[in-house]
Amino acid sequence: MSRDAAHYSPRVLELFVQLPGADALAAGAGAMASGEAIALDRGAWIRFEVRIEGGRIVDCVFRAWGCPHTLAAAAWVATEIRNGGIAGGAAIDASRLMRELGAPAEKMGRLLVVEDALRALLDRARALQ
Amino acid sequence: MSRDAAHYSPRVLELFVQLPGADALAAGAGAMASGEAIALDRGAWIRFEVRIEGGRIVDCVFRAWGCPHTLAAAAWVATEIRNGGIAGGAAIDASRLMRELGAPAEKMGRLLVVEDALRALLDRARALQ
Amino acid sequence: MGDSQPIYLDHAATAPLDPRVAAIMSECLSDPALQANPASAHAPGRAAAARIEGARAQVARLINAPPESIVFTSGATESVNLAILGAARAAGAAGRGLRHVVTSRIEHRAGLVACRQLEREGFEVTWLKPTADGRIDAAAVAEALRPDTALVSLMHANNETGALTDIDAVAACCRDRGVVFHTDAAQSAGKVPIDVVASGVALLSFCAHKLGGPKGIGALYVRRRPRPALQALQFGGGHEGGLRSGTLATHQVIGFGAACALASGAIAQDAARIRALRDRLWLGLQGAAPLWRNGAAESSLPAILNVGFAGIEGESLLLELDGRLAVSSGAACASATAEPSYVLRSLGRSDEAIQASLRLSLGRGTTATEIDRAARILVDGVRRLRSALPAGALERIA
Amino acid sequence: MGDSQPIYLDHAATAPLDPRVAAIMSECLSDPALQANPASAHAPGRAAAARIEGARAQVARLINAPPESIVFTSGATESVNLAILGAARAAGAAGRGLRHVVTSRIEHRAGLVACRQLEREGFEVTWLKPTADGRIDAAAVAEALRPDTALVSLMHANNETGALTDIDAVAACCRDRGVVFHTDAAQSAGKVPIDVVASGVALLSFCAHKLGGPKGIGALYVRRRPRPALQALQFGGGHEGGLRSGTLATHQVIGFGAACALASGAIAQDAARIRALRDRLWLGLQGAAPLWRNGAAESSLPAILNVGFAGIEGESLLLELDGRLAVSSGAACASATAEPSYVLRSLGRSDEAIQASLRLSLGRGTTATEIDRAARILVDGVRRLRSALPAGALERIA
Ligand SMILES: Cc1ncc(COP(=O)(O)O)c(C=O)c1O
Ligand SMILES: Cc1ncc(COP(=O)(O)O)c(C=O)c1O
Repeated sequence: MSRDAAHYSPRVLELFVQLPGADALAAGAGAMASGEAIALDRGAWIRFEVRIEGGRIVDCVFRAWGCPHTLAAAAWVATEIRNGGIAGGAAIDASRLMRELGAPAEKMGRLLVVEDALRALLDRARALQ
Repeated sequence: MSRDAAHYSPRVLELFVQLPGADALAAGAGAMASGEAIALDRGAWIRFEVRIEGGRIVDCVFRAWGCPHTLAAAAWVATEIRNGGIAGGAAIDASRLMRELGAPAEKMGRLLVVEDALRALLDRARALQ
Repeated sequence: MGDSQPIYLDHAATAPLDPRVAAIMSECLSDPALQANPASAHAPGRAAAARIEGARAQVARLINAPPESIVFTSGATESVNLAILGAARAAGAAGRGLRHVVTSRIEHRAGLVACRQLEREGFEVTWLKPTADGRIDAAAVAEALRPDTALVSLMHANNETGALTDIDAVAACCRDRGVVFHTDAAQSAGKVPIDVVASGVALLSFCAHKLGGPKGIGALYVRRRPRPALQALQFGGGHEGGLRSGTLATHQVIGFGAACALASGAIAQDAARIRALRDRLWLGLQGAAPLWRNGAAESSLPAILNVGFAGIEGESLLLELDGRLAVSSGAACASATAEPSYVLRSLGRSDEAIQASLRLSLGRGTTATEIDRAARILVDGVRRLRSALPAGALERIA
Repeated sequence: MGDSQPIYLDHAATAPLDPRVAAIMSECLSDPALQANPASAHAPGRAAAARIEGARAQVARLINAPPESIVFTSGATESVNLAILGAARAAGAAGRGLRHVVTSRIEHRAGLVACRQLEREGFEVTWLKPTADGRIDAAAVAEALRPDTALVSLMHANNETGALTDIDAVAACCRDRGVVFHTDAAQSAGKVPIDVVASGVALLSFCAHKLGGPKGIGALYVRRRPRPALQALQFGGGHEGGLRSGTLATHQVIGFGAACALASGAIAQDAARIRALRDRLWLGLQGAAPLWRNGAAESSLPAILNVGFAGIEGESLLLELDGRLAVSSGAACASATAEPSYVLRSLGRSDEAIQASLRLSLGRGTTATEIDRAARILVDGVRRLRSALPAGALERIA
């Protein structure tokens, strides 16, 4: 377990400090969908929520318990979905998270939990489209 | 083996520095006697010489190879004999040397070699009296 | 990491060198009269040796031991190994058939891994479990003793929770049964009063760097009468009564002595002040409730507060604190490897609770201002991370 | 003992700390940014660890080793024990049945007594004899090797005579036979060039205080490929790749690194200067003839002159020199016990000749003025003691 700021990529550090989207969905119209994955033994618990209006995702937030890479991954995924919708989310998997965040190999397990939560979200969101 | 000046009594140090009587007998009349004891394995080799005039010891010198206590003991014995003659010498044994010099127990073996040389000297000197 | 030094609350890993000790050591390092080998018989060697014997007396005084009973080592790890491996191997080799050792599951790795090594060498080890508040019962020790018990080894103060063992009681029961008792006092020496004569321990390990002295020097107290048999770990010139060969490091020994002398005079006062600061810290941390304390509040070192924060992930908390607060996590207390703490595990904590825990350890230099700032940093950090938690996590991560 | 410092010609026992190293260490001791435990994961811990890794590279460079192959220890005694006990126990425990060790009769006590311990543990040890000039022949090593040989351990430079072993030749023959070769380079490191890669030794021990660094820190070089199996001497946090647990002493490691860096750049120059001074000393001592040299003049360290004076008793000579000249006698070279040197004995010297011998060892700080004064003091002292000799003693004590 490394806690050296120098061992985290600048992107992870920025996302960790700001945690963009670590929030509740703002009140609004339309439908809501969520996706959650819990793996305490692997050190990660992530929940995504989206609001869908007119078949399009108009907001995406997350909640997470996990290491800095996990939190940064969740924040990054939420931002991608906010900007790119379901298509944006569908283009993401754990390997891409590893690359985007410059995460070390031992973090793969946790980022797979993020991917699980993302997949669960996208399944529900697609069902609501 | 201690080489700490502080571990030698002031008397040993003084005798070691001056080595009084570490000399050849001055030329003169009368008879000469000597006593020698050699114990290389015990670390001591002592030779006493006296000049006897009119039945009395008029000079005593020594030669020695040994530790500071051995050299000091030889010097002290020679001085005692110079001053006290055979009677003076006869009053000396290794135990007395230990006391006079404040020698540690492990030096007893060497001081017994000094005593041996002294005994040999006194035997010869008595024979010449 | 900012430009200024973080607040240091990791004194149990190592205490900063006391500036007075640093000054004495620096002087010694550049003193032409103290450069010789203290084992040399010549005058400069004797000068160094004389200073070492002075320091030995200072070190001995800290635990009320006679100076001749102090063996200098390279640190607590070596002392603990010399005690455990040394006593067991001597007992095993003596043909007395004593091949049983009693220890606990919450020892520092030095003791723990030394005992594992004894298992590899054919010894049988009884691993005592701590009580829920992290202490080893003297009664449990008495029960574990067998006719073939060579050694009991228990730490005096636990390095993660601060929990104290009643070494007087253990020593008494070992003495009655003729068993050698070793205690690892690396954390307690200089922090709580220790009197080896009154308690009757056979072997006691400690080191300088936990009490304001230099790293890389420690001591093993070896009772004189009766004297426990010990096999050396390293052999050579026969220094330290044959128990620990190797040139003594004059400046290190002198620094250790100075640190012990300073500690000896200040234990009661330091302990009271530090305990008050720890209580203040605990109070300040209530702003980060729900939280819990690992280990007993009573009969523990005044300087250690091991605390867990519900809903917190350890690595994120440490990054949150990085550069502002230097503390140890529940996952790795200044060891070279990182795993969930086996100490907290044996107190019955879940792995989630362990990684949500921090060991905060105070020292002589810790100030009330630092404590208040540290509490604020911790409370703010915990709150920020909790603000991102999924519903239910606060309850489940605890 | 006078008020001024005696002339120090005992650098083989320990060299004075280089003032530049002392300054670096003092700075480190009082630097608030270097106080943490280098094993701690927090920022100040990492700062200390970074300095340690810098020093490791400096230490490695002295012997042309990769930094990862350096294990820090508390000194050469520990390094030698870790190498010898560690390699033999690992080979013995591995069930490979390798229970034979080759060493010599002129090893430093660290190696000698470690090998005696191996004998107690059931190993068979071949004790090679030196040639008359104090060297161990590589050919004799080759002859001693057996199919069950686990380890060859030979010192690089002898601490009493300075005689050098051809470690390249020994390493080559061990490599061919798949035997681990350890060399004790405590005396040679920083004095003569060493290249572990070129020579192919498996294990090499050295320490800081013989080359201008602090006492209480040493290193063991452990070849990476193939890596000799080693059992640790002390167990714990798993520092130094698991080979040597225990908190690293930052200031000690940094001092060691600085001393190695200084030595690395100065070996050739220092060696030439010191060899010239030693030759000047030998010349100056001719005034005390009859005298003899113990050990070879060639293939030996430039800094050591082991000389015997006919007809001299060692303790008296040392008292004669006390406070004016700091040297080691043939009877006890900075060991904690005093016996006639087994090294000189195994060169065939009589006990009388051994005790009449002195080891004069020069260092970086030695000046021509000191050498001339030392020669005068020795010649005068020898002459004074000889003036009291019985007839025939000059011939018999030699
Ligand atoms: C209880 C205990 N024992 C032993 C040690 C080992 O000390 P060192 O690393 O100085 O050898 C420590 C410190 O890490 C400790 O806390
Ligand atoms: C050849 C040799 N090996 C080992 C040692 C032991 O060194 P230390 O006493 O620093 O452990 C010495 C120095 O005394 C030595 O000269």
